[in-house]
Amino acid sequence: MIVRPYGDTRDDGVIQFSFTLPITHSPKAADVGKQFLEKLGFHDVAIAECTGIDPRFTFYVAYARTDQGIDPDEVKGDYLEVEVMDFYAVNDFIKEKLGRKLVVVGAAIETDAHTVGIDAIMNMKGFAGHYGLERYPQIDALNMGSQVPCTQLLKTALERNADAILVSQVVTQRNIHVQHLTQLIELLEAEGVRERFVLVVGGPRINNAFAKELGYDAGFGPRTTPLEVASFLAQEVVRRAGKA
Amino acid sequence: MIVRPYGDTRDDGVIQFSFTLPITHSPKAADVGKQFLEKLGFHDVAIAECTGIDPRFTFYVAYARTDQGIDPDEVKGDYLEVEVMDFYAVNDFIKEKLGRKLVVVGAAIETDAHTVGIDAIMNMKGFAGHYGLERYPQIDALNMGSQVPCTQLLKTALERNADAILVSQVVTQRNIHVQHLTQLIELLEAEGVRERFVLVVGGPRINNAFAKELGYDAGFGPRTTPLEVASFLAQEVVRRAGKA
Amino acid sequence: MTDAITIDQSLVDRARTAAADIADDIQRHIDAHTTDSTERATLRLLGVTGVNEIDVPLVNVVVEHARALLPGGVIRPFVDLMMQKGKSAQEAAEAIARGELALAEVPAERRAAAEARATELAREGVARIDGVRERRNALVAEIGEPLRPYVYVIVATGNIHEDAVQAQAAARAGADVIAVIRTTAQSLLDYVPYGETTEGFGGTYATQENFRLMRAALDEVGTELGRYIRLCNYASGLCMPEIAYMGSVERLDMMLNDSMYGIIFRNINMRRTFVDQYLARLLNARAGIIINTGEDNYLTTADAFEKGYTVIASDFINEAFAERAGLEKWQMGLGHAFEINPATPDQVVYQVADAQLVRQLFPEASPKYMPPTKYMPGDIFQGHIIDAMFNFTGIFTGQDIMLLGMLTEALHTPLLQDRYLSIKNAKYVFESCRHLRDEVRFKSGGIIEKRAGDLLSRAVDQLEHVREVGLFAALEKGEFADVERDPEGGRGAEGVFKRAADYFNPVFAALRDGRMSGPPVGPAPGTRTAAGEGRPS
Amino acid sequence: MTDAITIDQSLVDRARTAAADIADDIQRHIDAHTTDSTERATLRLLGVTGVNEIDVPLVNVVVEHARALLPGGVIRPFVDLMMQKGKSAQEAAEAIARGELALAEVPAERRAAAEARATELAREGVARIDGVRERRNALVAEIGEPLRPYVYVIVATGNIHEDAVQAQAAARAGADVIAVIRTTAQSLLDYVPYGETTEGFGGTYATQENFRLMRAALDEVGTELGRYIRLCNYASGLCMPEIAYMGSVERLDMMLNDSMYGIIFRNINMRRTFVDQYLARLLNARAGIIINTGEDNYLTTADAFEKGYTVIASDFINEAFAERAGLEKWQMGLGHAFEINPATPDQVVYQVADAQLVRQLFPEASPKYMPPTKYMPGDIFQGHIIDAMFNFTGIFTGQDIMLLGMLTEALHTPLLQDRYLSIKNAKYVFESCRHLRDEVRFKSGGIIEKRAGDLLSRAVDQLEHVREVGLFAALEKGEFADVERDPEGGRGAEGVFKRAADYFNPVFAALRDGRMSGPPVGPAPGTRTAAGEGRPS
Ligand code: B12
Ligand code: B12
Ligand SMILES: Cc1ncc(COP(=O)(O)O)c(C=O)c1O
Ligand SMILES: Cc1ncc(COP(=O)(O)O)c(C=O)c1O
Repeated sequence: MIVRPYGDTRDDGVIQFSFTLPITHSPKAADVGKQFLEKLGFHDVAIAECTGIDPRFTFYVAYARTDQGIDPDEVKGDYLEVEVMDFYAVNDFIKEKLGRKLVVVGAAIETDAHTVGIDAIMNMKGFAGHYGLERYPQIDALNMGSQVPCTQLLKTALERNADAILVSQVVTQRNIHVQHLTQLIELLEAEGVRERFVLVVGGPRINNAFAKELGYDAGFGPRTTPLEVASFLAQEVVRRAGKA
Repeated sequence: MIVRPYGDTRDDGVIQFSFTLPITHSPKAADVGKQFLEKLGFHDVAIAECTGIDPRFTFYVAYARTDQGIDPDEVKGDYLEVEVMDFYAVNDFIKEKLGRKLVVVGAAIETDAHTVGIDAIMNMKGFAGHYGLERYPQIDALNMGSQVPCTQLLKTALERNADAILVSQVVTQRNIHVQHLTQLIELLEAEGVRERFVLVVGGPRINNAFAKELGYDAGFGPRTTPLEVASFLAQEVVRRAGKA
Repeated sequence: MTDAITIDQSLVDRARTAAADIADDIQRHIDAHTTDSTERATLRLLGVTGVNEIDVPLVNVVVEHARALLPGGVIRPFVDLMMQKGKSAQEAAEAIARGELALAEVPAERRAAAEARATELAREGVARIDGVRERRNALVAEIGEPLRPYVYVIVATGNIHEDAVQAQAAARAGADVIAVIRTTAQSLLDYVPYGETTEGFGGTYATQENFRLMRAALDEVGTELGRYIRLCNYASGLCMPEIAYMGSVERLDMMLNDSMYGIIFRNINMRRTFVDQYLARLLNARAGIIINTGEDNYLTTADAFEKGYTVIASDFINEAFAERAGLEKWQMGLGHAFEINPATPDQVVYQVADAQLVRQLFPEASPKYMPPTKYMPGDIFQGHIIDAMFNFTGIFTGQDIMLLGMLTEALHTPLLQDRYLSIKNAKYVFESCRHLRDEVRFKSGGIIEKRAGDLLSRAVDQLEHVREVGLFAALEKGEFADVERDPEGGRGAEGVFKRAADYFNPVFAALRDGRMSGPPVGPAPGTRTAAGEGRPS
Repeated sequence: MTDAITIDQSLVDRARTAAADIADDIQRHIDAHTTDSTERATLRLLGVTGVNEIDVPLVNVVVEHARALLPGGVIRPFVDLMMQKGKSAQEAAEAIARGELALAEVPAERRAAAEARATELAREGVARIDGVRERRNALVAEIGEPLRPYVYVIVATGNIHEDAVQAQAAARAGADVIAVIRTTAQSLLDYVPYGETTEGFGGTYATQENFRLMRAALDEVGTELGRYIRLCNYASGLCMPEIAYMGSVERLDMMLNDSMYGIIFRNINMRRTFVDQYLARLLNARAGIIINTGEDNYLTTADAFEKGYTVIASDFINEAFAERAGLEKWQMGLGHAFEINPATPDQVVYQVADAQLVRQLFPEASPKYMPPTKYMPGDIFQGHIIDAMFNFTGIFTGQDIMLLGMLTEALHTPLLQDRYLSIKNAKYVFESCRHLRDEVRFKSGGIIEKRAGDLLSRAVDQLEHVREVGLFAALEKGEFADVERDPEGGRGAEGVFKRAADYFNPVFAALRDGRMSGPPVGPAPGTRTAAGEGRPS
């Protein structure tokens, strides 16, 4: 079924906008904003605010309506469905099914110095009340920290015979994260070791579909908990080991 | 010259959106929002927030880019250009050119009970540091208050032999203001007295172009000062009297 | 606040004395008059409901029909007719509407019987109200009581079913009170529309059926949330007591109900309004409803900085009227507002002074603090910030009921998402600043204490002046809200009658006798939602 | 606040004593070492600038070339060469870069002359800095000085020309300080890029030409507005003293300059950083630049509620280092931040405690208060509210420099309109709450006083512990920001040298001798913008 934005009543199509046009404010500035939104296909445009915030710029807040809708059923995507287990269940599952510790190596790669996200997933203290991977008796987790070059990450993963590699990418300006993430995939493929690892990426602008597109096995976005990651890793590594 | 929204650099076309879709939040809700904005013609959609605010509704905040632009020079409209005089100049002008007091009647018409706007223009104390029309020695101003039926307003205007009628319309839901304003015009025309008055409307959702469309002589929007109105009335009444 | 601002108690005493005298003076007028709506409300209490074939409520038909009898009160002839014809109140009213029966003066010999029966019926009507109040008490005890301040938001779609959807969403976002805004100008209708409605205009018709539908929606969501969700509407305008009655049986929890709002803002005749508000308040008092007074409105027409004292004066007057109708302190949602121009230097400091003064003058009342409206900008982002400072002022001065501001106040009645954002704003500010007021004491002789002292002494001056000239004359001179009203003018004047010597209406006494007391009590949402949740461990 | 929270003065004394001991210990290390960047900065002060054909700065080329001589200091051989060849510093450097000249140990007989000339040149270099400082004083006196707190915002387009456009717009909206964010990882570059740049990444390269361009843009808009607009950049990373030098001659007014940030957040070798920061601070001190320390960053990796005390401890350490470099109190923009999780009950109450403590511990300093970043939500409306409470806390506790939060913090570097909205938010909150702090006193024994006392006593414990183990060991154990660093590891270790017995560098003394003092003073924007404007008349 097609849905439209709901402002005050079903299907009224109301959307709120704000934007800045590089024009000097004048009596007609409001109409420039209005007609601009009309050109974009909206109607019933109400310019709530139109102020010159500088001799060169005019700022707008507006509401307008659209007749466009979208059918949510037609939106298809690769949504990660992890069966989240609890801390003890994850450990028992690894012990029982894998029969050894699961080895994980993680890092914020290349120029990215943001470690809070990967720390939240890997470090003892964890995130939002959930322990990090280091705390799991059945997981052997190494967090390599920030600005780790891909080559160094791979070297360590091979040395430790890791089951999984976790990378974090937070800075996304000019799509720098795409560049870094692709670099890692290419390196793994060049070395012929792509298939040896469950490859996971996370960050505030990451989602599973995007991660899959880039060639990763899974992607985790904002508010991920270590438990989700641990559950996924346990199940995926066991599955690959053919022991599930 | 075509201009586009300026987010961080010229022509990046960035716009901020917020809206609510009547769908249950789910892992794919963010993509529904994203694809919806793409359907509307935007690209580089970043869904900043996507939260279920109720089992039936999902709220979005997003940023996206458009390639559309607008040429401000092509936006034409009826912008009121009032030569704003000062308090003394207005009075002198009326005295000199008209040779008698300018008579004004005003009201918030029909179901509209909002009088603060018309009071700001007409009452002694005025608005934003400018005296209201009642304070002008050369203006004979009567503010009839709120919820004044059109018929009563007209009756009073005829009785007082008014030069100008000022009406205020604040409530605009379901375009009730259009209905009321049209009603007044039709009444004046039916009585054959439309041409006797300078007919002015004001309110937070009024502008000159809109007022002209409806058949008014001028429209005043938010933050109008009494001085602007007084200047306009003085000049327009004098012009009509052929004395300018 | 343990250490509040120092207030001159002698001024407070003078204010209360003057307000009492003002109200007593008006009470003499009230006790000597009845109105169309008073009589209609009386019939409703007997059980008369419904409309005729042209949608005129039966109570209007009956009262219209009985116009000549009104000075004596409609209930005696009406009950007499019921008794004579062996009909229920509803059957009698229907028959009158069809023109089959007519009301007439009750012959002396049947008076005592009719009056006795009327008294019985009035008591039965009041017992129904009591039943509803008991039900509220039971539900609150069972479902749970929100923390103070109550988060109060409006819905205003015009369609009661959409309203219900939005009200539930608001409750889930954290609202404790839902007010259904009325359609524009319902105040001026001299009847209460009937049945479920879906076509309001800037609000939804207040009808008994709409009350019922919304009540059910809120009970449902309140149970889900473990927090009793209160419902509010408007016992205001030309049908004040009738709507109060409907609220009392449909379990509304709050009612906008001001002794002077209709006069000032709706140009309703003042002789009419004062009489109407009295019965409305008796009903609210009985039903355990919290009234909200409308002083905030003054500051939309008068300047909040200069005329802040009129709010204080009016709060004392509303308190005095409320006491006379038997409302308990906790039922007094005295109004005040955050309306000083945000461009004023130290605006928040002044607002804290004003709000703190109200809090201290009416310590046991449930002040209702109204958000910024007049100076809300089209820039919704900035509006949201001004609302945050309102929320801050509310929690910092310990207000009980916070009507939340909306970032789109200058534009439209709230969208679903506006309400969500506004509740989130308030919840954050309340929880993050909850105990700040316990942490500080106000400096004596500072801006705050001076401003508060100034407001109070001006309010006393005004009250003493109003006592001298009389409230009618004061309203005539525009001493509240800068709006002037003619005591003989305004709408509904034709519906006021001097009571005859034998005026009879047992409803007033029935409403006073054996009234329950105290607010409903229930478990706090407590540890589960308020404490600990976000604290990093 | 006239009546502040009660603080145990003996704890404050213990903190200062411990911090002094910690700094003295490190100062011994500093005095015994030099670094690549110290030597490069020395050359810059002599006037060496520009890059070679592959864009390597000449100062890097010379220092690289002189590596073997560095323990004795580059200036003696360099000036000797200048004297021998009759060249200016720039000419000498160019010749070295072209391989035409070479540096060598100065023979004993030429030492005295070379040293005398070097001392003269150092004094001339310092005189240029003084000239710039005088120019600032004159401009502020002429153009005008903003009210406190300074409104500080960042620009970060990557293109210095767009930065200038946005900086001017920000100033017009009310910003007092513009910080140009550096391109990602410039900290880790062991050279300073040269010339005007238009292609940064999440920020704009810090180059001397970019400084100049931005300075001109801000002087222009400051004159227009009647408010001197301050410029800020980062004397941080591997080129700390060089950038400090550039700032000192291009009239930057503030510099991010922390004694430990590079170690903790950029994994720069600690033995290197401590030496570098010293010369950087001597330069900042001379130039009348306010430094901003980076304690806020700790709270992005460590928890702000639990580890709040580390900020206090670090502020004492930064203060001690600053004193050793001759920075006056007003030049110490000690860092702290509003980073407690907004879901924490009474978050703002705790933030008030933390901020008030900093204010009271460093009453003559210019604390720089950093906004919420870590917990900023994707919901920009809510983020805007959290920023408002940050603004509130800042004005309520009397901070001097407010780095404004952006509603889009969780998303992207600020858009033009984000900055505008954020400034509007802050200006409203500051003006509407300006005197609230004068109106209240904190209750003794309340949450605020307890929290502040707790932070202080833990900070003292930490400082005394650090004194015991030494700062290197403490950093090794992750005692700040929960980040552990190896004293021998990290970048730039190879650029640290033990000074030889005959190490010579007259710049240090020249920077200390005859220093001006006091902040620039100018007319307040005063009545024209601050007071009266919005007050209804
Ligand atoms: C803290 C912080 C810093 C700290 C970093 C300290 C550290 N050691 O991490 C410091 C101050 C050093 C810093 C510096 C910079 N920062 Co920064 N920083 C932030 C900030 C405030 C918070 C990030 C954070 O810690 N979030 C909390 C964590 C828990 O959330 P998270 O990262 O999303 O992680 C969760 C999920 O995404 C997921 N996840 C993340 N990684 C992974 C990995 C795996 C495997 C899995 C499974 C899951 C997972 O799980 C986590 C828990 O749920 C953000 C703004 C914000 N509020 O987001 C800006 C921000 C990220 N920074 C930004 C920038 C630009 C910078 C700089 C480049 C600025 C500059 N020019 O100097 C520098 C340089 C850094 C660099 N080279 O990378 C921008 C990025 C803009 C963009 N979209 O590209 C932001 C958005 C701020 C802004 N609005 O400008 N920053
Ligand atoms: C004050 C107020 C009231 C007061 C009115 C008191 C009074 N006597 O005026 C009270 C409380 C009674 C009230 C009631 C209602 N209100 Co009301 N009210 C407002 C409020 C808060 C401020 C309006 C105001 O006074 N602005 C200040 C003046 C100075 O500005 P202004 O009107 O724009 O006037 C300026 C210009 O427009 C111009 N101008 C205006 N008129 C004229 C005329 C001429 C001739 C000229 C030249 C210029 C001119 O000059 C003025 C000075 O610059 C607005 C919200 C807001 N912040 O705007 C809601 C608002 C207007 N109300 C609203 C509503 C829905 C109602 C009700 C219908 C609610 C209800 N269902 O009960 C009722 C019914 C009123 C009715 N029947 O009309 C909505 C309207 C939505 C819409 N766009 O349709 C608003 C926007 C609030 C909201 N967000 O829901 N309201
Ligand atoms: C006391 C009171 N009654 C009623 C109303 C509602 O207005 P009306 O029903 O007159 O449209 C208000 C609105 O603010 C009010 O404050
Ligand atoms: C003291 C200090 N220096 C420098 C920076 C800038 O970071 P970068 O290392 O990218 O230059 C910061 C950022 O917050 C800081 O606080």
